Amino acid sequence: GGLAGCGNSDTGGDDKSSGGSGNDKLVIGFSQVGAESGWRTANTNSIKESAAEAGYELKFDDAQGKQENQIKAIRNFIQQKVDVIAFSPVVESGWDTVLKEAKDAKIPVILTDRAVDSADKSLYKTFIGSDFVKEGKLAGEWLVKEKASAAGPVNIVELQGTTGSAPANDRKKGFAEAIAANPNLKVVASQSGDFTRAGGKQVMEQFLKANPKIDVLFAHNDDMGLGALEAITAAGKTPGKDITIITIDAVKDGMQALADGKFNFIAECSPLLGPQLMDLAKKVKAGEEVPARVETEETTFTQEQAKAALPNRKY
Amino acid sequence: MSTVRARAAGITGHRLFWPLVVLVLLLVANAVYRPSFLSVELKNGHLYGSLIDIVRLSAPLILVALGMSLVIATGGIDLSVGAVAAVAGAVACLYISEQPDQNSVGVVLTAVALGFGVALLLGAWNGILVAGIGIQPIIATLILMVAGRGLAQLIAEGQIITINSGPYKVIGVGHVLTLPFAIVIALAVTVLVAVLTRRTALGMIIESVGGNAEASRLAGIRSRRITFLVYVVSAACAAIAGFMMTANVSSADGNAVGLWVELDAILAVVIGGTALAGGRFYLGGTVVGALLIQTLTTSVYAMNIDPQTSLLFKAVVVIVVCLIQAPAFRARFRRRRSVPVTPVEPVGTEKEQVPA
Amino acid sequence: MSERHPVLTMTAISKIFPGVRALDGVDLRLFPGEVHALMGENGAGKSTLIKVLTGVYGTDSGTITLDGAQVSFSGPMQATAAGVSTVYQEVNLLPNLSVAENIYIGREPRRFGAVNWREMRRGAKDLLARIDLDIDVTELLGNYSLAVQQMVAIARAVDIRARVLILDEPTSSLDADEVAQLMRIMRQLRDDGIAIIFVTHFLDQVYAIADRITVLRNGRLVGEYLTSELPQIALVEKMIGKELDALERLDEATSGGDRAALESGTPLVAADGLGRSGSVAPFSLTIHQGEVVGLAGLLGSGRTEVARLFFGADRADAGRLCVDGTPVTIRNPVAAIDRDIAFCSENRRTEGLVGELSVRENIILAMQAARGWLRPLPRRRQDELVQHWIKALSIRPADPEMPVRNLSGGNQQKVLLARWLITEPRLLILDEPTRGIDIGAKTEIQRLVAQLSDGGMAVLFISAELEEVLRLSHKVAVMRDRQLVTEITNDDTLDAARVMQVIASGSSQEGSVPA
Amino acid sequence: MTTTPLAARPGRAWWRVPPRHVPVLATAALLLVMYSIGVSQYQAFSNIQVVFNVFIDNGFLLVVAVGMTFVILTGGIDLSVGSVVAMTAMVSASLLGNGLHPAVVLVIALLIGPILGFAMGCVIHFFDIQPFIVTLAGMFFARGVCTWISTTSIPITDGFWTSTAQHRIHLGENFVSVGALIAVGVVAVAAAVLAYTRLGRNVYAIGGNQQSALLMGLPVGRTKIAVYTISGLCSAIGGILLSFYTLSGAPLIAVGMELDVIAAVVIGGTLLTGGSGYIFGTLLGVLVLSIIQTLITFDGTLNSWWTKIVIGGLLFVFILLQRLVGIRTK
Ligand SMILES: Nc1ncnc2c1ncn2[C@@H]1O[C@H](COP(=O)(O)OP(=O)(O)OP(=O)(O)O)[C@@H](O)[C@H]1O
Ligand SMILES: Nc1ncnc2c1ncn2[C@@H]1O[C@H](COP(=O)(O)OP(=O)(O)OP(=O)(O)O)[C@@H](O)[C@H]1O
Ligand SMILES: [Mg+2]
Ligand SMILES: [Mg+2]
Repeated sequence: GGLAGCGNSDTGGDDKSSGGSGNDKLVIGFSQVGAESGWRTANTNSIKESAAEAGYELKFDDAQGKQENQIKAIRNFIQQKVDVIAFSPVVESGWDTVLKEAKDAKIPVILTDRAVDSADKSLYKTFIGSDFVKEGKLAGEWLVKEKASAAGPVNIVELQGTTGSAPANDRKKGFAEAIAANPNLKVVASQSGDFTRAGGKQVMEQFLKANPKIDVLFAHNDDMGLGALEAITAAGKTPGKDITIITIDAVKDGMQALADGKFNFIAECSPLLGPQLMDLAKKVKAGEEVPARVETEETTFTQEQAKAALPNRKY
Repeated sequence: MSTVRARAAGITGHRLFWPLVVLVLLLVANAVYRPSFLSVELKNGHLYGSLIDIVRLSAPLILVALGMSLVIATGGIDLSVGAVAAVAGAVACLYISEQPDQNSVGVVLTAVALGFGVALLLGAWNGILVAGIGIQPIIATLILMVAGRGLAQLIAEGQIITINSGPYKVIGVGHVLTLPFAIVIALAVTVLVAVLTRRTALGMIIESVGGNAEASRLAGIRSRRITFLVYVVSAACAAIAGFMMTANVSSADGNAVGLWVELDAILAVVIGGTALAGGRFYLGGTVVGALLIQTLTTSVYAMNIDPQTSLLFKAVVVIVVCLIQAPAFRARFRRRRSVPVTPVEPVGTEKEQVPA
Repeated sequence: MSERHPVLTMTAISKIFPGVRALDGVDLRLFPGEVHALMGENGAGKSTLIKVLTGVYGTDSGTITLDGAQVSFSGPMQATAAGVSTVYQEVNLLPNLSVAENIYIGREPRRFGAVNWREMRRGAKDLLARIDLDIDVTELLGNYSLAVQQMVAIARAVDIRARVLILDEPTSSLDADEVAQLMRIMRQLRDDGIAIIFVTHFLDQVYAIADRITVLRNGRLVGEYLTSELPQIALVEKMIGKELDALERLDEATSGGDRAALESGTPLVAADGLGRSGSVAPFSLTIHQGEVVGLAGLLGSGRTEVARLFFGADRADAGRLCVDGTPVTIRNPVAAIDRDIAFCSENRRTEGLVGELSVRENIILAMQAARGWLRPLPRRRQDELVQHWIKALSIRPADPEMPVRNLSGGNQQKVLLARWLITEPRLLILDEPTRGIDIGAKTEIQRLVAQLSDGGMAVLFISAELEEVLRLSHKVAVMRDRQLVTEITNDDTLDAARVMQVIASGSSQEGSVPA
Repeated sequence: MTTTPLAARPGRAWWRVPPRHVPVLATAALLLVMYSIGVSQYQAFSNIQVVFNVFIDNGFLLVVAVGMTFVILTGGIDLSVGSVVAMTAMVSASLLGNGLHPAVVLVIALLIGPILGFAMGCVIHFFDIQPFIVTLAGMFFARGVCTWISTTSIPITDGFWTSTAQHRIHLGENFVSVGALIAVGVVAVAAAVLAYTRLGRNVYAIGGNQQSALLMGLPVGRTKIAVYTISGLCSAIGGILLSFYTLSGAPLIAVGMELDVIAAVVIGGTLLTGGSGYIFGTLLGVLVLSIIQTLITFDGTLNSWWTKIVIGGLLFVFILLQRLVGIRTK
């Protein structure tokens, strides 16, 4: 078969596992959104490593950013009679049908990274992960505090993620809610930078030309912020001083920028869900009661904290 | 008087006239929204301004579209350019990131050579599939479009490779003689491709293959070799674009580099007047097409059009461009002009008719 | 007689293409139950007039009345619906569909609203049988030779029961037999009261069937004549617009040279058991320097295949080819061109010209290909060559930058010929080179072939017109059933009837033809 | 005198398969081979439900691919399909959210796709603009409408929608969804239209040679407009199926779907230049793509980038074999 050469050698082992729960080795089917960012890859790696450590068999599927693919993958997991299905939904809605099938097949489902909007909460056992709205809020709250003493209006520009994507929607929402506390804070321009460095840079270039006075930049992820840095430098301004920069994620490059004083604040969105997920999977399988919502710790970093955290930052 | 009229007809009849009109209109709209849009100033010896941004940012697209023009001229299509750009950029950045001295020019040159070499291999792969095995171009290049992205991510192991290399950065954001280096590269490659195709017989041969492959074969043209060649050239152009895109942000993101650039490139080529069915190609038109597309993108940012509706805005502009560019459309809105006619030799006035 | 009313009248029709006035105030009257020949040199405007009539092109001025009512068709669909059925000049059928469908598409027999395939196949078979064409109607049309396609197109048009039937050069690629079949059908239709417009460059066909002739020249009407009142010579003079004298003196120019001298020495090209399975049986044929070898045979007998094997357009899988006595492998056209072999293919539209390119580019294409892309032919030299051949073959309009697809059919053929002539080959393979060419240009080309062979060029000459083959060639090879059955030396005693006999019998006792 | 040589056509005596059917048959055979590989590698693969799932999961893709087949057969291309699918789902979701009656929503949703298709067809035909650029504009437009309606996904809670979506039609132990059945129905209808109606035959004719078709008196313009309308209709049906499938409308759903669809059609043996191909081939093409994906999910050991590389690799192997089989029988 074409697959044997590329994967690893234990594909034959599937046959054992498909017998289902009789086996002692826990089989987890995990459908990942994709590998669209370094954050996502760190997330994937964490899950893979934890599964290996725990001695579970992980069936990993990459949906390449498409909900259709995720639904297909879940169906195939059901066919393979995995013990637990976990997935990071691409979007919130539209999971009921397939989750019902999983429920009928008596396979527990764990959501990671973000929730779904099903009315029927019995379709999944638990949710583990970050809250994009909260991240936006954390960023906004810090800004409100920071600029509390500002006399005049504070001009904010926002670099959104991909238009229509969940993190972009939620981070925008959370941030907007938080800064509503101070009427001086005003978002003067908001454009999509598609979560990429190139996008962030390109948009920021135009922001800088169109708006003579920009006080704050809020980027929905580090990468766009890093791209914007270059635009700001090229325009002859000093990032972190002339323009306050707030981002979300806290990947290594972002933390470096923060430590270097180019960023001012990062709200973390931790990708390291692996250990918690394995723990939950085990409990769910054993029929133990688990909390309906397990939130990963959302830390935030200022420049000093970043300096301290940077040396043992892995991703 | 009549010569003025004729000349005006000649200008408005030119293939590039209408795309250029739309381009100018877009710029004017921007200038009205924000008068400083058109201003270009000299900052630290560099030209600075939105217009310069547009040209600089369209440089990668111009490169990709140039290669695409040649591919399309042969009646093919290359969907893999984005992936090839990503792979080339990733290879170069990976190499640089592993060197102790990232600022050495030698290192950067090696990196670029490596990336370029890999891209040529990928181009050759496409060429073999299309010209050698005879797979339909869209599918042949789709294979690499999918797998190439994977390859780019594999190289970086799914992470963004960040580098800190002055010389490499120059490719994306450097300046020569006040001009952004990217513009210079794009210009140089454009001139090179133009010279290669129009000063030699290559252009005509490509058009001939695209126009009628079997007739060309029977005329003694090695159609396959030409077909193979254009895919390699396309990959080479994509590689340079890939270096530019990665150098622009000093990092290689296997996912984002050149994402959907193939569609933009094809659009640029088509706006430029080249038919997708193959045959005649127009490099100048392609460049104008690329500039138009980038202007459109930049306008969205510069005029701060709500991202929610920006796609509708783009759709409208693209529709307008293609409508007013179409002779059939303009013909409906224009009185028929008298056409200069070459005189025919008079025939004797004898007109005979016989009874029924 | 004057109580007859024309079924169709076209008055003062003008049509202007950018830069060309293709029609200028042309009139045409067509009566029911007559065959009306539309005559004129290449580019005179015949096809354009027809396309204006059927609505392919809009007119710039003029009126068309059909049955007394003024009409203006928006396209062939309307024209067909109004009873005007047309076979256009280039075969315009669909190579990707079956023969049966090509005949019936647009008016498929239906049952319960669905296309009735069985009925369609049966109908097509019957219809083709009426014109003596026995082919597999389920096969894709594109797999058949141009001549078969032409016959299918005719069958389609004839079967559409129309009041006006237009045939634009239907006979240019047909053999004598097929022409006879076509004539028979035309007479039948005429007797049924159908009006037929017939375009051809073969004068004898005109005199055999046409009742009336309209002559065009340079887009203008010269006049309308009754065939019976217009002698051939007068017709030709009206077409070309000047007195003719040179035309008939061709024979002297040909078949000159000394046979013995020709055959001495090693042949320039020799096929030795060359063949390709499923295409032509292995054959042997030698061509000497300065020799014109004619290929005779019926439609589909494999003449084109032989030519393609010589040129490497198809790969031979048996036998070998020797050039100058040394065996060579010719796998592709490039290899053949390297050996100074040139091949002017019969289907100019699909295998000859690149429609989008200009006349100039099409003419220099083969020469440029041989030089390689790195050594472009200097523009000055290109213009010289192109100008020379435009003049020599009187290609019109004489605009080298005109896209070749805008040229009239005959002029396109001349461009193709020019492409190969400028490469100065040693062996020139001509597959139907005079297809669709007017008499003036045809004699010009024939003279040219004779001249070239006198100058030492070897020519393999294929033509549906046996007379032409006989007039030009030193030796005639006869094909039958995809086999080369015999070779006949062309001396003064050989005539068309004789060759037909060989073709028909397939026997080679004719080897005893006096040598 | 009869011309016997024309009848003599060697090489087709025992081998009764017409050469033009060979590519499709080769594709079918290769598909079977792939399926057997799956079965031999993974036990659960042999469940019949896996096959049914292919139809359940790819119903909308199949329907859209059917529409695309019409367009490609005429030598055109329709890049707008993915966006029209998303737009249809979005419009349905938002209208249902506003409390409109499902029947009305269904009608509206099924109308907008064909209307857009019709408009694009008209522009392509009357103004003689390349389909690529027109449908690309259509793609931007439809996607723009999606984000304009909402940037967030809209769940569908309507009773009719949810019950149709979750209804399982049992066949023995296994089941198919309503969507899958609709898809199969569309395939059957389309195949019949292509083979047995004048419209269908005209589609092939235009793809063979548009100029010739025009001169033969075929309704070229009407047919061209019709195929884009059909493609729009199929996209609309696909959009409805997708809204059943996901019970929501999301602005970014089906991004890049046009490429999958084109790939499926072309893998199924249809020539991108038009004039040759079958609906059955398209069905096979969709199956090939989905089997490749199923194989990869069943394997479950590939990480993200290897997934892409392996998809590309399998695609390559498949196309190569298909091509080689095709050449051999030529
Ligand atoms: N589409 C076109 N665009 C421009 N010029 C054209 C076009 N079609 C025909 N012409 C020109 O119109 C003139 C008449 O062409 P037409 O095809 O009617 O000639 P014809 O009498 O049929 O000649 P032939 O015997 O060679 O077929 C020619 O000069 C030709 O070049
Ligand atoms: N009976 C037939 N069935 C299928 N294809 C045929 C048949 N006869 C001829 N052909 C095809 O037609 C093409 C040309 O045939 P061929 O070489 O026999 O023509 P020819 O002898 O040059 O005659 P002409 O050119 O006068 O038609 C070939 O590609 C051949 O495959
Ligand atoms: Mg003509
Ligand atoms: Mg022939």
